Amino acid sequence: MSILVDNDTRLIVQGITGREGSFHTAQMIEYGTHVVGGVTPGKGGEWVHSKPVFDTVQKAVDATGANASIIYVPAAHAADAIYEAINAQIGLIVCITEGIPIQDMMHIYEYIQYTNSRLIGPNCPGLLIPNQVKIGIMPGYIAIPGNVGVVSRSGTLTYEIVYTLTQAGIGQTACVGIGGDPVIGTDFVDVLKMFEEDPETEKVVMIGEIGGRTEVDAAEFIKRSMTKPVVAFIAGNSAPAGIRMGHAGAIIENGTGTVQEKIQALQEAGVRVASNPENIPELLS
Amino acid sequence: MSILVDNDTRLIVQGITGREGSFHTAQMIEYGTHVVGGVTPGKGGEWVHSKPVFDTVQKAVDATGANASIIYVPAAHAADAIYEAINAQIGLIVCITEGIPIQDMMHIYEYIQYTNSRLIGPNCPGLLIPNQVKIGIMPGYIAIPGNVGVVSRSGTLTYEIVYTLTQAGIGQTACVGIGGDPVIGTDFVDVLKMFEEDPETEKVVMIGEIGGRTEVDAAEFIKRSMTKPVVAFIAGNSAPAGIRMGHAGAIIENGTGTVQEKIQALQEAGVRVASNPENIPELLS
Amino acid sequence: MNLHEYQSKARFAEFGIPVLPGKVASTPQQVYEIARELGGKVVIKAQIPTPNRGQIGGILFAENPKQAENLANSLLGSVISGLIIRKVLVNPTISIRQEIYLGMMNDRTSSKPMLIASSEGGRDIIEVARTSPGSIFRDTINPCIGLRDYQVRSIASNIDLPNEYWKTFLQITYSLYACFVASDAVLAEINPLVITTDNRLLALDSKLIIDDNALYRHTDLAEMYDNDGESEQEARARAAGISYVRLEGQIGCMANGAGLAMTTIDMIHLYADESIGPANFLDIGGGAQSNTVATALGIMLADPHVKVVLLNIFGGITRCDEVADGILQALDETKTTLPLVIRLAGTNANEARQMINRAQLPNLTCTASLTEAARQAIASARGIN
Amino acid sequence: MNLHEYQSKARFAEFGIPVLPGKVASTPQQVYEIARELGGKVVIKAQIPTPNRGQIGGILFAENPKQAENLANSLLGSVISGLIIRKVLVNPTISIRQEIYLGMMNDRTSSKPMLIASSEGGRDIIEVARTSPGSIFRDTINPCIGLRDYQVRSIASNIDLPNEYWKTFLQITYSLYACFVASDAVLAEINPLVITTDNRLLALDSKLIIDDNALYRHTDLAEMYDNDGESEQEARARAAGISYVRLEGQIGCMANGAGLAMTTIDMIHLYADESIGPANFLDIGGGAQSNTVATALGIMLADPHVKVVLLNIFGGITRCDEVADGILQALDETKTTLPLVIRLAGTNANEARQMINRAQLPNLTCTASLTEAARQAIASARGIN
Repeated sequence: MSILVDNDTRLIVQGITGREGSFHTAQMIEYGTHVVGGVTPGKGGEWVHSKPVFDTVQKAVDATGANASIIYVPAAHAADAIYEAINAQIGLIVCITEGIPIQDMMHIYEYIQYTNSRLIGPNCPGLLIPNQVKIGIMPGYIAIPGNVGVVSRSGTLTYEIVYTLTQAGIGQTACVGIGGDPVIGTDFVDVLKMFEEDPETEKVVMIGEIGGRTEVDAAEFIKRSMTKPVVAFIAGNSAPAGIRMGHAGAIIENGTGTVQEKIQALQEAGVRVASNPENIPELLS
Repeated sequence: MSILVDNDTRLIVQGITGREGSFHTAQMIEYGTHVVGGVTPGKGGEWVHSKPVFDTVQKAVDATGANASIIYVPAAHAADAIYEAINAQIGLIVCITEGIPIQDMMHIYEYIQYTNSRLIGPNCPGLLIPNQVKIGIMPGYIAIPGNVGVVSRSGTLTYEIVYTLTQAGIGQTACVGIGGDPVIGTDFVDVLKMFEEDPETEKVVMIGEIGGRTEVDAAEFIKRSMTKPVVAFIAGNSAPAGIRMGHAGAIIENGTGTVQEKIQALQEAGVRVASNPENIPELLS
Repeated sequence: MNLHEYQSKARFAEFGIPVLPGKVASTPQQVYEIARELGGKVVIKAQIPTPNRGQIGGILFAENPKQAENLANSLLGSVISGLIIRKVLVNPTISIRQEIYLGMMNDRTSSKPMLIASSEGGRDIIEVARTSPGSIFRDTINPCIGLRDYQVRSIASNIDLPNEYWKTFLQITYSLYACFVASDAVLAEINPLVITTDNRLLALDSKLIIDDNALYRHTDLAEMYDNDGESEQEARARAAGISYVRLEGQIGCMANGAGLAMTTIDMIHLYADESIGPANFLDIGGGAQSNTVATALGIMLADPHVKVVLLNIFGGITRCDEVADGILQALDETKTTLPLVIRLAGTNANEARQMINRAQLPNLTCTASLTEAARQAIASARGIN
Repeated sequence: MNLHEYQSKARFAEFGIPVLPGKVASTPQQVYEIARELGGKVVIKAQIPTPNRGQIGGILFAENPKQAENLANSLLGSVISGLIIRKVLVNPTISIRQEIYLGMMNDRTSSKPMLIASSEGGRDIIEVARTSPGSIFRDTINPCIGLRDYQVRSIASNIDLPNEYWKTFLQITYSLYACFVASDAVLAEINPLVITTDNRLLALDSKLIIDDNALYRHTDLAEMYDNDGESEQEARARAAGISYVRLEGQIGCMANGAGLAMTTIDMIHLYADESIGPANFLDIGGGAQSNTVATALGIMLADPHVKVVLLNIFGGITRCDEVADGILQALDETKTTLPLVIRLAGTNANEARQMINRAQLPNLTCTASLTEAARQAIASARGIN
């Protein structure tokens, strides 16, 4: 079953009793995700949407055999929630939370390298395997099954593009939002590698932004190691230098990270780059 | 060439311009060790015993191709010296320095796990491959080449026992002092594993002490995985509980770590345990 | 969040970095007094977050308190790089032997803090990186271990700092790192760090940018926020948690999510000629309620340059009906007659479109696609121009 | 280095751990005054580093200041567990609902700090570990990351701490960890941490042991060192950097290196009957100079129980000739006639033996092996007995 998840994926929701956690738990269950429980410290013993709530991730893992977690806890506690999931040996951790201080994330980034956990996010919409599994907040109806893998730094722009594909009759193997923060657990190259190895994925759509050099790294990887065609869109073509556009990640730093630089690197790697996201379906054919 | 070192081992001396560093550099060179240079911050450009001195380990590595380091710097700066060696990708780091705070060592212990460096010590006499290489402070003449591997937590007691072997005509493949502190980079099991795999080593002598449970772990390893005969001596049989005997490591904590417990575990693993170190040669035959 | 130089300086001093005994002033009279206290000869530095202030008239030298007062009088209230100068820092003059650059920032490539130093201090480091990249040395800091002595010594050796300054340089670098970490900074910069002719190391300029996401745990720093130079609309946006940046064009743009908001602007640039452009970047964020939408629309409509409004919402966490509710609310309040092009997709988009159609407002157009929305907004703007 | 309870308590309070408002006293009169200040009813606690002070008369309760003074009068100067009581801590009495154990120590197995808690506080944790191990919960702390909330909550949940105390428990545990780290402690212990009948969490006992190796960077803590109960010889040894522990026997033992020193003692136990034993453990350390050797010998000879001296030196960093020099120096000073059995091997052993032979002292015997040396010393001791 596509990348990152399989039929054995058993998900817990950290922050399940919160407003967002509870709402999206219902959405994920409805979509077919195997949610086995949730965690809210001090609320162990309660039930949310017929799923048991535990005080700690370890207790949830012990009781449910969970191997994946999604985090909806507020920014001030999100780093702690990630550590808790890592140390309970959760293999896949998706962190939706926006606004985690960068120093906290740098610590986590360093630490998680030496564990068997993979972090998606933070500040991301999570992932969606059309008609099968949803771990995150992407609206389910925007996607249909197919053979295009989608990976994106953006949130709603991802929905926009996935929906464009769907409306053009182009289905997806998986849609992965890696998050727009300067420090994230999983980057373009990680997901591109998965798509390259995934037998169901035939083509890939990559959605980038101004700031940082992760799209340039992706271009290098594509040039070196990818056999499947990639179509890209990079947002922020007209953003003035140095202006911070909402995302902590979307800053043009020290003259690098411009959209032009990224587009050039991608084109040199053989990637078709769309100037309008609504043109992506054409470029895929 | 035995364990831990080979013909390509190129050693630098951190703290080469100090009293101890300079003295033992001469001794090591005399013994045949391939010393390629030294490091003392701010003294780059000087020469000690015809070896170049550098400001940083990285510069020493760049200039000399060093892949091993021995550290003689004072306790307050030793942790920093270890990090510097690790981050310059030194493969074998031997730290002689005594008195490094345990919290510093716990940080290093955690960090070094995820690198390709091996730390021997701190607070150890280093290692000796008889008639070939000396990285440390063991008096060279106490050892002769042979087929017994010696590993020890102690300092002078190691000399005592190695000398006893030598006087009895029993030579050694390698003598390794792992250090007596509560947190050390390389423990009994690590070295026993090397001796087990080393084709030249036929028998092993292990020298332990009261405190901690590293000898019990060693016993478990020997029982499970060692085919070569092991003879042991454990110092501190008559030490009163709770009394700290010089070493930070030699404390009987919470009722564990007694010599009796260790001897029992070792005997159950088939190890011959000497009550007098001068009897070890008999037990080896 | 950018701190002013005088605020950064105070923070640096707290962490043990040697700084000059200057003071901040907001009136010429204060400048006179401070100059007198400092012995007469002073440097007056405009407190605005712009590099190379020296070259653009933001740093002035006075021989005596009276001259200082006069210079301050011309500086205070004037505009440099589009920023009004409301405060100046008054420092004693010193005699300089060498200028060094010393900075700490978060490096995105390694996801680690990075120590940066150059023997060529006193200029914008981006400029130095362009003109003499070989003078710049960097080392990443493992956040689990922190800065280590050897890293500082290595940098000191690389920038050819004479041996006798290493010890002080070590202390200053540690202080800078401690300040960086304790302040949740994204940048901490001493430029220049000078060697004086009497052989002291001294931070002559101080710059500290704090991670906005971490301000919740630094109330002392958050209180230093100075909305000098912030427009009323920017202040309103900040208070409502809306990302808002003024641009040069006529089309007010609003979207949910930074990527989508940037793309919306990109679409205008893609399909418009040079005479038409976005009037702003505006991201209402995820899960915005109707009142946030109303506030956002109000902010845009208050901008007299805005001739057309383009709303691009893709519902996810954000519900389109909430957005429609906010739009109608704002239109009801402002009674605007400007053309509004609305593109709604995703969660509850149908309900939203029905609400808007029901309101029967002649200046509202709903479109299905982003391309169509952008083209429609451009056409409207062109019609008005 | 062990801190006294009152010192640990002050340190805990600095880090925000809630403690009782008691004070330390060294005279009954002071106890009276403190008891009056505290309202009359008090607990008097002997300041000695012994577990279970309550069971062995080290903690006494007084109904009023006069009784407190009388109890203090009997306690101060008395001996418990071989330790003279020179100070007492006077605390107000409180009403307790539950006693918890909370500790932080360095775990050798994981090489990490370990958080330990038990619902059964107030007793020696080693005893609790024996009698109800199921009540004890542990978690190791990654030193690169530090203590995390979830670890504390997990422990709180495991020891069945009611929910309403979690927040305070979290704060206290963080304070304890911060104190542990900032103090370079090897143990930081609150036993008991109590829940009072008026629903507060309060540290009733405080214990802090500092890593001797780290004292160089904690001059404030090093200054707290109290040599109460330390003998003159122990103080001399400490000052000279010599490890010295008094034991019960007659054979003064000295060696270089802890392992060798322990082995020397072990040899005496191995070959002697119960009537003969080592008088001390003494390690002169590595690379000792002659004056250290002389001091060490002087310390041993000052002990009237010592009838024979056994020196076992294996030269490595330590040079045997330096040792011989120190021996001759000490013998010259003390003019002792006690039998000395000397075993020298390793670096410069020949030179050393020549020096000793040249001195022609009748009470000195040199032996080649450790076994021989031990047997010789035992024989001498038996002859004297």
